[in-house]
This record gives sequence, structure tokens and C-alpha cells, in this order.
Amino acid sequence: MTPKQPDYSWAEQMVVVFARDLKDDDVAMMGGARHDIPFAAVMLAKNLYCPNMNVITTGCYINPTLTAMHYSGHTSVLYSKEADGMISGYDIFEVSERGYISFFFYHGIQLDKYGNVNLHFIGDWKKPTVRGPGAVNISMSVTPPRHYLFPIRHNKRAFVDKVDFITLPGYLDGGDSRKKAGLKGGGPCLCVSPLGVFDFEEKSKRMRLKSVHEWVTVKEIVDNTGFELIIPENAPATKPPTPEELRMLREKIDPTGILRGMAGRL
Amino acid sequence: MTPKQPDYSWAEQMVVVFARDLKDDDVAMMGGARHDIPFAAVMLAKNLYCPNMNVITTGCYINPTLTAMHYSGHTSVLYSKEADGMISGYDIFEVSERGYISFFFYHGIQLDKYGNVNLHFIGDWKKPTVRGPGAVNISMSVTPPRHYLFPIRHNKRAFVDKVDFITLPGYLDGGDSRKKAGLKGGGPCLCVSPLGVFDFEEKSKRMRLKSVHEWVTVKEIVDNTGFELIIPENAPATKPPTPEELRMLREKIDPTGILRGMAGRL
Amino acid sequence: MTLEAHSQPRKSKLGTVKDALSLIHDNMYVAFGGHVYFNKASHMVRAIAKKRVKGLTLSGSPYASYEMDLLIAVGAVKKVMVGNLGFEYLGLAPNFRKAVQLGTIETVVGDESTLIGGYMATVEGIPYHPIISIKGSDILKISPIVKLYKPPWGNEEIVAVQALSPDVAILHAQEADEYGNARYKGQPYFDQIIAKASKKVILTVDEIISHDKVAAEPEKTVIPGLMVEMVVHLPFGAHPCLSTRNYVHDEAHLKDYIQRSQQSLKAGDTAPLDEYLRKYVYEPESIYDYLDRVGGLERMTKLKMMMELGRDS
Amino acid sequence: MTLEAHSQPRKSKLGTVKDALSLIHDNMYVAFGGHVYFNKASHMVRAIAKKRVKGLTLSGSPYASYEMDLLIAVGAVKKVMVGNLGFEYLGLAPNFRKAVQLGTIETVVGDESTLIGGYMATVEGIPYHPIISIKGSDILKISPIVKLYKPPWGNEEIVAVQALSPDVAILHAQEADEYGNARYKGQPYFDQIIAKASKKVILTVDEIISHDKVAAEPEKTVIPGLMVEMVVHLPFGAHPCLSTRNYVHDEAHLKDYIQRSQQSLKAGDTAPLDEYLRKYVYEPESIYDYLDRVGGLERMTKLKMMMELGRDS
Repeated sequence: MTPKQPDYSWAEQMVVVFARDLKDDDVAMMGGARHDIPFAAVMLAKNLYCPNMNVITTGCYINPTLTAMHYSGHTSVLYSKEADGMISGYDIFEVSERGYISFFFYHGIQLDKYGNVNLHFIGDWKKPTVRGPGAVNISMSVTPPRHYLFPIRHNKRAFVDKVDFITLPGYLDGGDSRKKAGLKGGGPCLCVSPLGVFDFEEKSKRMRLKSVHEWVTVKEIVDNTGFELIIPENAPATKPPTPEELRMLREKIDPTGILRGMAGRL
Repeated sequence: MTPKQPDYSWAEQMVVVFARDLKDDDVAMMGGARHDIPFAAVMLAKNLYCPNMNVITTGCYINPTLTAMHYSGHTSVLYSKEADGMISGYDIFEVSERGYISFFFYHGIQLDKYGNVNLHFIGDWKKPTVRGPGAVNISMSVTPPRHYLFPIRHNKRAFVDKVDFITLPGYLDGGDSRKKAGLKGGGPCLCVSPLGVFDFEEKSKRMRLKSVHEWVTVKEIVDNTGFELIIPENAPATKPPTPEELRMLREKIDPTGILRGMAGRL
Repeated sequence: MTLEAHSQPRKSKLGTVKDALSLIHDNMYVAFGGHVYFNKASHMVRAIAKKRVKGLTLSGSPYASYEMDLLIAVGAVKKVMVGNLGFEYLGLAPNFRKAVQLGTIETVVGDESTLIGGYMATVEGIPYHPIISIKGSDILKISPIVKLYKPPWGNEEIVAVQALSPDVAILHAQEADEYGNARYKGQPYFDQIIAKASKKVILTVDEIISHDKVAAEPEKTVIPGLMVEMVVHLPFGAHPCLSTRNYVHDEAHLKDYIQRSQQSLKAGDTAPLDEYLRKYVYEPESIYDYLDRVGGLERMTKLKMMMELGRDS
Repeated sequence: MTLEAHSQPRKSKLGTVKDALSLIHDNMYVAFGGHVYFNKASHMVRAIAKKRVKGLTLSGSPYASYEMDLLIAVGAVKKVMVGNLGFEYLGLAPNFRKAVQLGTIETVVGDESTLIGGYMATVEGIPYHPIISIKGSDILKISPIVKLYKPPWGNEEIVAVQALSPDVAILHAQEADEYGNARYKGQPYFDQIIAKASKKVILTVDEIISHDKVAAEPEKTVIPGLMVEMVVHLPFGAHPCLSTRNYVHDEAHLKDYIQRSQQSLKAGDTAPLDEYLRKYVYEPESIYDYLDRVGGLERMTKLKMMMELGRDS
């Protein structure tokens, strides 16, 4: 049975899963080199579910009245002239060190079964076959209470057993190894890929399938993952975007359809 | 022979000695609980000798176009609305730690032969007979290349052999003890009191008479100092204020005569 | 459901003096903003005194004044951490001096670097902050919050100051919107760092401005509402202290306070100070009642004009 | 004599590109301000490339872009310290990637906390700054400027990052007066800390404004002239990068740069990139010559309008 072709994109599905997980008393920080999905998720939550959520953009406003998404996240923010205030270089340093924000979003060139992320090197770091973009801010995976992973390709090159280089620590070697290493923040709480939703099993901290997007099969997920996922007996279907969510996304947040046209998935 | 009564005040004499010692490439910081003499000295230098000297006020402007002196140093600064810029709490912390400024002015309730200053306790610090005002910023005696001492009373209660409590380190126990203790800044370079001008002998770092104000005798200085000063064979007279200096002071900087009416001296 | 959620408006953070007082309890660590006698949340200070709060630990700017001296005078204070506590050209802080000399309060002798360094440690999520600028001072010998240590790089010992994290910061700004986005006319001194280092922030302001005004010029916001628990609208709320560019300090009132304190402390007869406290601290029922007692609109207009003209009369 | 001294005017800090270049030498440590492709002193970058400076160490904001990739392309760079080096939605930095993969430049892998922490150490006069925020990252294993240590307070090991002190910072602001007092229309990102940590600061600005304008609103000054060695007036000096609120980045130009770089690096035929460098870096004799080559006043007017309207066309 081939799953039905949905009338929304995989990126829109990812966005709504994240948006529903955010809380009204969160202090959100959005930014990073890839802004599309985090930007849309935070804006969707702010508009539909969390009117009091404080939003800090890395470039560099507090609670801006954001205009629609632009391909450039930094420009999207810059085009928005109204805000509660601005944040300085000092603020960014302090907020990062202190774990003041509630969450951040990360993607990566590799991620592994314990949620560790590589943005730097494929192969030996001294002479890598691929030099990735690097990370502006590692801190947001170390100090805040939680962080989210949003790989935009779900395949065996991206989902590996062990990353070649830990740019962003997840649960390190699993179990209580993150806690033992003295990392302050909680670690990755949720990973949403173009195929499914994943969390991390409480004790082992291994990645576990939580739900399967409407048009995807469990087999497809297993076949495209380079390590053994924890698969529950009856993995539910991911709740698709509601009409309200889609309307808000398409009319207000992403009218030019960036989320519908995104390259990626497998 | 009684020295002639001069047509300028002891405070004006102190101010001009300091003003002449400042340099065009200095970064001046003025402030502290007692601002009158430092304020006038820096403004006099800036107006007559050092047009490019950068002036930072602790409350909190860079190169303000200052109005005339007010009894309150902080209000004097506040009344001046024009400036190159403002300095933040971060700047003050950093500038203090780094020794970025060239000099600062301090007075005290006691100072000793090595230029150590007490602003805190007379007697045992646990149950003092006098609790002094304390210090807003000790750093300016520790990190900058030099600092100035401006005791406004020259008597044996103020000029003591050893201070009861070192608030502001001078040369500690003399010799190279300041250097050995790892203090970054140069230490007190000049002490000007209502009676004379003093520096610190190169090797021993003991206080040395440099010049005697016009209306004062060496004996008067010795009689009012609670420790043995180094007295050179022929201590010259302090060069009194020039007509230009007095005109600038009285017409522009201190038109209400704060420096002429100051309580203090002995 | 989602549209309902969407229709909820953003929560206002405006509160009354009483609301703000409900956040202040015995034995708390309270930090005041401002500097010397500038930008002090004086009316909140009087309200705390009136509530008979006890056992407070106080810090704030390295140069404190009226706010701490008054709370010491009414016996609300267990410990102060401060650099200079005084009234600048108006003289020393009488109640603070006496309390130290009698040993009735505990003091942690500090200065700018030890206090701000302590706040910065908290703000940066570290247990201490390195400073070098009090080497050679006897403060190193007597302060429990500093020590020398050998750093991981460099040969010289440096000083570590322990993290300071007040339970609540009480700040006075010139204006804020109802969400607590605060603007200062002039220098905020150390208010930003104090706000960041404190678990909660109470803000008193001379004026409430519209959020639209704030949003149109986000670069003017000094303390974002994000950090603020409550905003209390208190016109002339800094009196007898100064509120930058709004009104000067009330020199005559401060002189009266200092003189009465000195009289009471010297003579051992507490009547002059008691009279002050009764009239200005315990009896006033509101900020407006207080303002009437200190000269009302006529006096406030004068203090505003003096600030505007930049001179004393 | 005294009146003579008094009559000397305050020294102007205005200089030419040539004057500024005289401060840049082989093997220097140069820091660039801005963030991503915002507020880059691009014309000074091209001037440095044209001068054939060699052996530079570069750092700046944790998110670098055009300025570093171009200097790597011309072989001016020995070492970079950076977090992300790329062009955001336009793609990765081609010359940087290739240089790392070939091992022709040295990289110190960093991020916001390690770079800003390093600058803050210098700014605070200490040999290192404590950070905690890279624990668990393999950066700790490979970066020579960080290490774990046991702090004087607290039980957990924390990370120390060594002080970073660039020889010269090259910043682009929207406007400054002739004494170097610089104002930014929007966020200065990390420019203040970079300026403070650097031994000298060179500032390029789109506009020179009068000192009177600066003096009337001192709260708007972001980098005080006090710290600035030289101000160079370069209208559209950030092109092809963005200058906040003045003009957007030239997307087509940046795409062309990236594409030509990729072609040259992939094919091993350096012609496309050489052509770019000849036309835009080596041949232009002035900022105006350069601007004519990239579309002149018509193109600049368009980039200004796009910023003003807040959309792409």
C-alpha cells in the first residue's frame, strides 16, 4: 500500500511538529546558518499557540514583528523594524554561556544514534574529505534545557552510527555519559526528519521512532537510517498539519512557498 | 620669615600642579566620591595643554563638553549633554580590569609613606572606631600606568607611617614589593597636598618632597607629616598658578569659586 | 482551539506597589540599581521599610546611597555588600557608618570589580569571575567572596570573585511600556548587569509609554521586558533621588535626612529621625500622598526645571 | 605658550585607503567586524588583497563570509579562527573549503563562545576567560586555544579559552564623525568587543557625519573615537555585502563570485576566478572605479531601495 500523497510538504510537516512542542513561557532563540524550518516553527507557535513566548533572533532582535520568511534568515530579521529591543554581542555571549534560552534548533551534515551532530569534518579532521560549514554557536547544544534536531535529509550518509566529529554534543556515548561529562543543558529532546519524528529513550538515550509521517512507511525509515533505531510496536502516524496551521503558514509566514519548494528529504 | 599670602587658594595650587603633569595622549578618567580637584585638573589640562586628551567620566560620558563645576561631580557631568559617546557598566568593568586608562585621582582618610591609601577603617576593621566611605573602584590604583594622590588635609592623622587598612595599594612595603605582588599598574606617581608636592624615591619607593608651595615652609610640612619624608637639600618652591591658568579656572571651570572656598588644608 | 489561543493578548506586566511588595520577603537578597543617588527606586525602598521587612542582604551599584542607608536606619538589613555608601558632596551615610561601628550589620567590603565581577559570573553561568584589579588591597584579606588562585594560563596568580545572584533587583528607569521594556534617558550605569544577574526584576518608572513607541525604536530599549517580572508606575518615584534628565535630586530633603540621622545617632535621641520616618516612610499611603508631603507638584516642577536648565536654580 | 596649546584643534582621524593600508603588514593578525555578509569592510578587504599581503591570521565574528573567503582565494591567509564560514542561504565558502581540504591553510575550529570569550579575556586584562559552553564538543580535543581546568570555586571542571588580541580590527559602520565616533543603524553584532580586543581599529563608513550631530546624541555612539586609529570614508564600501539599513547585499554579485570560485576549484582551471579577481580586486583604482564595474549608481540605488522597502524587488 503506497501512502497517499499529502497536500502539504515534508518541510511543512516538520514545522508543525516543532511548533506544537513549544511552550508559552519558552524563551526561543532562532538563528544559525539554516533558518527556514526553525523560523517557521517559532513563528507558527508564536502566532497560534504561544502568544507570550519570548523570541530572540540571533541577528539581533527581541520579539520582532517579523515579516514573511525570506531565503536569508538574517535578512528576514533585518527587514523587520519593530521589536521589543535589540540584543548585543555581550547578550549573545552571556545567554549562550548561561543557558538562558529554552531551546535552539540544529541541523548537521551527520547525526548519530545518541543525537550527536557533526557540522565540521567527514573523515580525519586533519585532512578531511569534506569540510562542513562549522557552527556559529555550539553552546546552544550544551547549556539550554533542550534542543531540537531538524535534519533535512534522512539517509544513511546523514543518519550514521557514530559521527566522525562531535560538533554539537547530544547524549555522547548514551546512558548518563552526557551528565557525567558535566554538560549543563538537557540535550536533544526531539528530532524531526522529512520521514518521521524521533525522541531518545529515557535510559539508553538511543534514538527512538516516535511517529511516522503520513506518507512514509516504517520500512522506509529503517532502510534510510545508518544505525539501529528503537522501533515501538505500533508507531503512530504523525499528526498532519491542521487547516489552521497550513493557513497561517501559507498566508502569513511563508507566502512565497519556501517550505513547499525545499530541496532535501532523502 | 612668614611666606607671603598668595592671591590663589591651596586647592587652585593643587589643581595646576596636576594639570601640568597630564599628557595629550592620556586617557583620563575622572570620578570618585570627591571630584572637585580631579575635575578641575583634567578640565584645565584639556583646555590649556592637552586638546586631544580623551576624558572619561565615571558617570558616564566620553569627552563631554563639560559645563562649570558643581558641588556634585556626578551632577556636573549630567548637566553636560554633549559628548563623543557614553560608557556602559561593561566598559567600566573592562577599563578597570584592563588598565586601559592612563591615570585616576584618589584621596583618602589615611595615606602612608609608601603611598598606600585607606578609605575604610580606622582601628580594627572588625569593630572600627571610624568607618570611612569605602571605595567605588579600587582597580584604578592597581591596573593603570599611574595614579595621583590628592589629600586635602595634610596633618599627622592623614599622613601616617602605616595605614590601618590598605584600600588602595601604593608601593605596599616599598622597594619592589608592589611589583612582586603582581600588581599591573605603575602605582602612585605624584602626591599633591595643600602644603607641597611629593613623589616616590625610585628605589625605596618612600615619599619624597618635591616642591614646597609658595606660602609654606619645609618645617611646616615635616611637622604635619606622621612619618619621615625624604627631604632633598634644596626643595624648590612649587610653581604657582600662571595668570592664564587662574583665568581659565575662574572664568570657565570654577566660576562659583568652589576651589577657593574648600574646607581642608590642615 | 488554535484560533482561541491566537486571540489571547500578550500579558501586561503592570503592577501596584502592593503587588511588587508581595515579591519581597524577609531574609531576601535584594539588589538596587542606579548609582550614588541617581535612578533609585526610592518609593519601593520606603514601601519595603513600611512593610517592616527584616534580614535583607543588599548590594547593587558599587556606589550606593539613600536606598541602603534608609533600610539600615529602619533595621531591615542584615548584610550589605558595597563599595562606597554615601551621599557624595553631601557627606557620608550616617546610619550605615553607625551600624558598622556598632557592629549591628554585617558588611562585605567590595568595590566595582568585586560586585560587577560577581554579577558577571552569574550572568555567564560560571561559579566565579576572574578579576585582577584588587591585588594588593587588604580587601583580599577580609572579603569572603574573593580569593587568589593560579589560573590555567599565565604565571601570575589572579583573583576570583564568587558569583552573586540577588533574589530580586529593584530598578528605577525613566520609562517603560506595559511589557516591561525599559528605556533610560542617559546612562543606565550597572542596571543591565544587575538585572541579568538577579532572579527577578521589579522596575519602577516615572512614565509608562506605549508599546508602539518602544517597538518603533528597539535600539533604545535598555532592559528588555523579557527579564522583567513587574513594572510599577511611580511618577517621581526616585525622589529624593535624581531620575536622569527627568528631575534632579532634592538636595534640601537629602540634607534634612542626613542631618536628622546624625542628630539622632549622636545624641542617642532618636526623635529627629523617627519624625522623618513617620512623616515620609510610615504614614504616606501612596506615592501621591508622599509627594504632597515633600512639596507636591510645585516642588516637583522645580526639580524638573532644574534638570532641564542644568543648574541649581 | 599656553594659549597656543589651547588653540590647537582636535586632530582629525580621517584617512585614505592608502593610509589605512600602511597599517597592514604581512603576518599580522587581522579581525573583521560584521556578521555573515553584513557590515563587512569589503573595500578594505579588496585593497589588502591587491596589496598582496601574505601570511595573515584572521578572526572576527563567529560567522564569517566574503571577507575571509576572498583573502583565502588570493593566498593572503595563513590561519583562520572561525565558527561558520559561509554565505548562509547562498551556500558554503568555496575557497575556504578547498583550502582546508587541501591543507593549504591552518584553521582553529571555534565558535561564538571560544572567539568572543577570547576577546573578552583581552578586554578584561586576563590571560584566559572561563566558558562552559563547549563541553562535550570535539572542539575541546582539537583546538589549541581551549582547555579544561578545575576552577577555584565549584566542583565541575570548566573550559578556559586563551586571550585573543588581534593586531588590527577592520570594521564597517554606517556612519562616523571625523574623530572616529561611529554609529550603527541597527545591531553592531560583535564589533564593540572586537574593537576593544584589538590593538588598533580601522573603520570604514558609508557616510561621514558632523561631530555636532554625534555630540548631540552621545547615546547613539557605538564605537567611540577613543578606540579608533583611522576612519576611511567609503560609500557603499561594504558591497557586495550588506550595510545595515543602508543597502542590501548584492545577491547576484555574490552568486557570481561563488559560482566562479566553484568552477575554478572543480575544474582546476583558475580562469573564472582569476577574471573576477582581475576585474573587481586588482584593477579598480578607487572605490568609485570599483562601484562603476559592479553596476554604478543605478545598481547602488537599487540595493538601497531594496533595503528601504524590505523586500527583494
